[in-house]
Amino acid sequence: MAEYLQQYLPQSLAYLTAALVHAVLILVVVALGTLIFIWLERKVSGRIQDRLGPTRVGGKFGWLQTLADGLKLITKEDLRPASADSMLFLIAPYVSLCASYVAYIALPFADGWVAIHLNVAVFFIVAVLGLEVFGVMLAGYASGSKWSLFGAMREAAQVVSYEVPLGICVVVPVLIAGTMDLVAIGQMQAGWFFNWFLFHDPFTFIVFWVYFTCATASVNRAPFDLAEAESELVAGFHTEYSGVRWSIFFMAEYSSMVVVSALAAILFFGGWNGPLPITHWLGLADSANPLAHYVANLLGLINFLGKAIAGVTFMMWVRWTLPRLRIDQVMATCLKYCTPIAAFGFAGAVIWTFLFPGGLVIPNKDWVVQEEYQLDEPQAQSAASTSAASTSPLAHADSGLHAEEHHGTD
Amino acid sequence: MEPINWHSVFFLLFALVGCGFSVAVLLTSNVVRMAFYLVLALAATSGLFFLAGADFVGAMQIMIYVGGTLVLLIFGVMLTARGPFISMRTPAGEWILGAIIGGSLLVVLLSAATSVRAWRPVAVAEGEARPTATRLGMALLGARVDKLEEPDPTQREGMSGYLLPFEIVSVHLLVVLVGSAYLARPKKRAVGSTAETV
Amino acid sequence: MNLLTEPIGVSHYLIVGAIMFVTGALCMATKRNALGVLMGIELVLNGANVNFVAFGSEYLRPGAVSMGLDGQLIALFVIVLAAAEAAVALAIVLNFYNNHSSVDVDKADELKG
Amino acid sequence: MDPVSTLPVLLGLAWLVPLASFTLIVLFGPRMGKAGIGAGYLATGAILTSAILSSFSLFFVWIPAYDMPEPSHPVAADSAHGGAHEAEVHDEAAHKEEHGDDDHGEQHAESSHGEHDGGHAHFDKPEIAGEWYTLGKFGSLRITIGYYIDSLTVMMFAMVTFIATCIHFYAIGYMHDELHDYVDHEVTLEDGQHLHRPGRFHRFFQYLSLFCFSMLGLVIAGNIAMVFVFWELVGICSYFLIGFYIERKSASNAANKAFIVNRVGDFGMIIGLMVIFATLGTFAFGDVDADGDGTPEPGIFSQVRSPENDYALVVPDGVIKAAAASEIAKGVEATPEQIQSWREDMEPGGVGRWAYWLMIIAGVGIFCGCVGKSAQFPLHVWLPDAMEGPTPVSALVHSATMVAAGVYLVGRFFPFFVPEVLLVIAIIGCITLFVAATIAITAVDIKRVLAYSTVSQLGYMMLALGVGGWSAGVFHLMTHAFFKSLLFMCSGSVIHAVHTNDMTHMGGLRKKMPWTAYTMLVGCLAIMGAGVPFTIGLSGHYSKDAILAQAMSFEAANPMLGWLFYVAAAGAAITAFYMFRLWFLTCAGEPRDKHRYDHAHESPKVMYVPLVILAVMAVIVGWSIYGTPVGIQKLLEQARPMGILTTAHGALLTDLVHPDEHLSHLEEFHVASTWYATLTGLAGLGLAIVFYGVRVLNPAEVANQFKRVYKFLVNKWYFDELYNVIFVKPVLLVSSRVADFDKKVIDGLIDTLAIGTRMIARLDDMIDRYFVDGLINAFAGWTYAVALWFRGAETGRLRQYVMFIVLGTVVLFILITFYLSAPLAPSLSTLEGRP
Repeated sequence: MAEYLQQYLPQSLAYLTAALVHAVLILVVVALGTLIFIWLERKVSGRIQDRLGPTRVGGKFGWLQTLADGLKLITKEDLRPASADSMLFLIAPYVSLCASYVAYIALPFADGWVAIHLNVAVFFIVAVLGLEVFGVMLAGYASGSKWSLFGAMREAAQVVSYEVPLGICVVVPVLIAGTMDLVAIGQMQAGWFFNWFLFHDPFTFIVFWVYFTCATASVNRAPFDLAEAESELVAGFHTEYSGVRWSIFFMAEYSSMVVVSALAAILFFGGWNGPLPITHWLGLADSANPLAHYVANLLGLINFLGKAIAGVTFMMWVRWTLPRLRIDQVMATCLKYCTPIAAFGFAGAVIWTFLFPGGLVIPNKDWVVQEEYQLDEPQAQSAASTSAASTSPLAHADSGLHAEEHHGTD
Repeated sequence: MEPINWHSVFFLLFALVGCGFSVAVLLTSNVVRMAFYLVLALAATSGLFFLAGADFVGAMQIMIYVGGTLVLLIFGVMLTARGPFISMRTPAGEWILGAIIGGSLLVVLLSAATSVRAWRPVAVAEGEARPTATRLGMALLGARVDKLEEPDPTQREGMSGYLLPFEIVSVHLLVVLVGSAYLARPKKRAVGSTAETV
Repeated sequence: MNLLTEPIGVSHYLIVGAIMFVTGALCMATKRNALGVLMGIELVLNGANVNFVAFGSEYLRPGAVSMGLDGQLIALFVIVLAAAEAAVALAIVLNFYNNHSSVDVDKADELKG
Repeated sequence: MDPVSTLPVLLGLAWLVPLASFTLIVLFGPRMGKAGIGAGYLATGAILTSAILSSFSLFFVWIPAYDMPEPSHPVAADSAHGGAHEAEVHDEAAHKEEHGDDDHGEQHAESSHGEHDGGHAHFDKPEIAGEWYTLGKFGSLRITIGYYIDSLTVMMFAMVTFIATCIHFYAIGYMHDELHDYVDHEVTLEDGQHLHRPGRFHRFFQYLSLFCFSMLGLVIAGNIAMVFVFWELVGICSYFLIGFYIERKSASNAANKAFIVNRVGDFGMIIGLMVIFATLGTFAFGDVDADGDGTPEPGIFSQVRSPENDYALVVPDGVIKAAAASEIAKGVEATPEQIQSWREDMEPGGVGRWAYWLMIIAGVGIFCGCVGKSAQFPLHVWLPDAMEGPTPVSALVHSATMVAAGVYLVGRFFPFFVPEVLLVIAIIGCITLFVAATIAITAVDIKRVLAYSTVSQLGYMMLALGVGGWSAGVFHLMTHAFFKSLLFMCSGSVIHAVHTNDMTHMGGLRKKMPWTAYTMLVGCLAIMGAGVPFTIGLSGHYSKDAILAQAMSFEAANPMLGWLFYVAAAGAAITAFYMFRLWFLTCAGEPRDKHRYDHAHESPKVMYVPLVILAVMAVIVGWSIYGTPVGIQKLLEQARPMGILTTAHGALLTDLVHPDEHLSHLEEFHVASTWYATLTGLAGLGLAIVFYGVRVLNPAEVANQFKRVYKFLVNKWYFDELYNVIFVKPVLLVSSRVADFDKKVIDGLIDTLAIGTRMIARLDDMIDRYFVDGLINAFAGWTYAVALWFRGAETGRLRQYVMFIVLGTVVLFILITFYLSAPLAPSLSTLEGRP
């Protein structure tokens, strides 16, 4: 994009504009996503509980309910307890939001539609999502309330624990794909739905459920929402928050849900690739025409968002179905079940890929992991990798297309 | 006017944030704020790593350092953060002494950092960052693919990988996990009750 | 010398590393809270890491003098070991806290000469 | 007869006869009759001689020679004009003195022959001062044997010799156990047997004689140095007599205690002596012509209260000069005007103030000696323990005479005391009387009750003197001597009969030994001060009245110090209570120890006849001789030092007022105090009857109820324990340290010398061993020292270690850069050389 803009603008301005466009786009996703999902949650919970949910605001389905709520929250007084550590108290919601927001910059929404095409995107997203807990802990401590502190402590213990099985689960698709580049992983699962890693082998299928459990826990959703267990801790870490700051915590939570669902979609459900290779059939994906490619990506985006929304909806379904666990049950779930199962799945996947290199059913052999470095031909490889060089590491920000092309044609 | 070097700009940004919050860590007496500043300083450092082309190390920094170590640290802070321990004052004399000694160390380090010509900035031909993750992984498994480019054959063949250190670190981590769990265990109350918990 | 237009060299990183190192050392030397000392250690390790990464960076020192991947590998080990160190140190601190009801390192002088 | 020439001879003889007795007994004691019984007769004869000489001096020389002062009961208006009258009178007195100077060379006398002034009590005190012998002359220091005789001296002589005679007789009976081999049942030897020893009859009388000599010498002494010598002599006699049963641990301890405690007081006394001699340049009391130039040098008293100053107490020139020593050293000439201006410089830091302080120091120092001798608080602890001595000793030495010597000295030195010192005396006396009286309530040892009673009564005397009642205090000294020696001898008689000191084992003895019991009752009534108010009474009645009246007038002058009076009044009640407790416990009621009661018997005649005599004296000694105004009170007024009959004001404590003694005769004080004394005495008596006479109340119950108070009193206010902790323990500690030093260091030194000698003898063997060992040990020691030094760096403080690390880094870098850079230079250059 920056290169495109550079034709019309000075270089510095072009980069700046490109960066801003990416940032704003992601922000829109985050904000809009939150609006939609809160509305969705109300409707889903309503239906589950045999009621209608919001129906009035904004017309027939109450679809402006969230906006109204948001306006209400904005107009509410921003309270701050006297015993609070004011600086940390004010900053904590933004820390949370930043963490989940930053995760989006490495998240591809379609083939190559990614803010920063990171080589270690999976790693990066998992790492950054782990930072969200900082906001919660700071909020819990800074509120100067014991309920908040207890909530924060639970959250810290829970998130740190669940990062272990989560990490192992995430490693399984990475192991199969041979790369941590999310774009590459997504591209590998193109074609039929049985190309999805979910169906790669029985272990990945098991691992996906573990992943989803752990993801639910690490974004602090029911039945793992111990940090805000209203029956014990009033409202947990955000007991003392109100108004805008409270709503920012909500935004962070919902955007995190989207991120983990989207990650699941990319890692296990083929990302932007639909269950049927429609774009392939239409010839859009393989076309050299940029416009065709663009259309294909639009379809992929719809696919991807649909999978992410499905994941989020599934989380809501779980939330309104299962009762909350006790804290010891939460930890037991992590340490006694999730971690061993994930480790078992990991070991199984390793053995499976060793026994059946390339998997049982992978028709598109093109996407088998490439040996990046052929030991006998180092020079050529190095030359190839430098040929597509951009100007600087910063160029990652907008060299997504190039990089992806490079991999694609390889 | 020379074009702005964005690399430098972002370096300055991260460096200032990193150093600034390091100093803030030093100067704050509230331990929770210290932890928060440390998070920011380390996060900024990971930005520096990204800028230096070490994307895997940067991600690692965020993942382990910021996400793991510091969460642990804050966890510890919260466990021990009772009123009087949140901010413990250091006598002014020690501050002065520390400032003198630390200042001299800083002078020493800075003079060392700036005196070697080879370390001065050079106008490098901009090059695409090569992804490091795979190469690092190979190196950890004992294959130094990066050293294959070495013109010096002794260099090329003599460079072992990091398999042994990797294994050692793995075992070390395991031992540390067990050990810290053992160290931080609650005190046994009675002999009889342990049988039940086992 | 315009910092915004000049290229960045190893020494720039070294300066950042030095500042972080010294701040960390001072943190260890002045904080009475054991966790503050731990944070100082993290800062020191981090400062060292900055140096390692800088020495190993291909951007900053193109050519053969770079440490290459070794710098990053060492940085990796440092990070991992820092995590291990933090876990053990935290366990020690908690144990200390259990025994002394305090995290004041000045109270941990029972073995003084 | 001319008293000026005869009295020194008569009294000197009376004084020296006991010395002769002592010398003879020392030389020939054991050979005098059977088991030395002759020694008793000799000593008794000697003291009888003294008594006769003294009585003769009193009744046939002194009383006829000098007129009594007129009875004085001034009205209030009179005292207001007192000052003017006094000035007038003293002018005459000064005039008279000039006349008297010509009469005698060495002996100087002042006497007043009826120069009365309109019925006032102002008249010149008759006194005879002189010297018998000069022991030595060292510059300005003259050590002489002199005399200072006034009616007090003569009366003391008569009193001491009279009582001593009675006691000598009594002792012949009491000490008859000592005439043969004596089995001391209180001393158990190592083999479980009791101690058998030859009797010491003669030694007892030898000490008694020495004591009488010393006591009389103390009384007649003409200068303070002589007083000090005899003061110590009576002390040593007391020591001998308390420790008479030397084999008894308790007796020897008590003797040591008495002696050591007295040393404490004497230390103060020596300081006072030094101050007096250093400032006044003389020891003599009266004006004696020492250098034989015809004009007498002024003694202490006339320097302090000189006729030129109307006998008012003025800080003497000598004291002023001593205080202004630094000014004089600067060259300021001490002219009379200059001295006068110094004297008036009473600003803080001024010379006059310093001089006044010197007076206070001297006065308090002298008083310190009296505190020790008269067993005043806080040095009263020795007297009860002194009851370990034989009872005649207790009667003579530790109640009637020696302990009264302190009071006597205060009375003698009275002109010298400034009001502040008198206040100290009053307060000490008041504390003493109360403390001792309370302790006496709970004591069960009959002699200890009397001992505490003695202490308490001495406190009364001190109080009386301290509040300005010179004659009241000394009067009580006289009366007390009689009834207290009576009481002691009665108790001795009782002890003699029942062989125990414990009153709880006595009871009902009046049936067995009526003489003792009823004379004792007389003693009790006398000490209680029984009498019909304003009509007649026993001796104690008059003296106690006088003291209370004096305290009351002092209270009126100093309302802040009114507690002195109330404590004294309370003390009177307590006195009556414990005295009658004693009497009821011993003589009345049912016998509590049947065995002892059955063995009890009346004492021999030689013992109870003196009791009767003393009982009679205890009754009548307060009265005047029939048909004349002459009585002890009159004689004392005659002996009252010049110039003290004024109202004195403190110079430092400006609020302090010592009222004129005559003010106590005012109606308001006299009447009230008489009622106070009578009623408090009756109250105490009533209480004693209720508790011990008719036994309406059970004392044990009361004791149980106030257990803490009772325990406190039984333990004597914990004085002994306190002193044990404060003084005895530290001293013992220091001594044990010194002993350790002796054992270890000094002995060790000698041992080391011996070892050294041996080492030299075996040199070639040793050199090898010690050289090598020494080297190695030195090395080890050095290592150890270095390690110790390094240990200091190991502070255990984490942050300090970090500092060291950082510092070490910096230092290393500096070293490498500046000192080790040459070897490193190539590598640096290669670094730089690379692209």
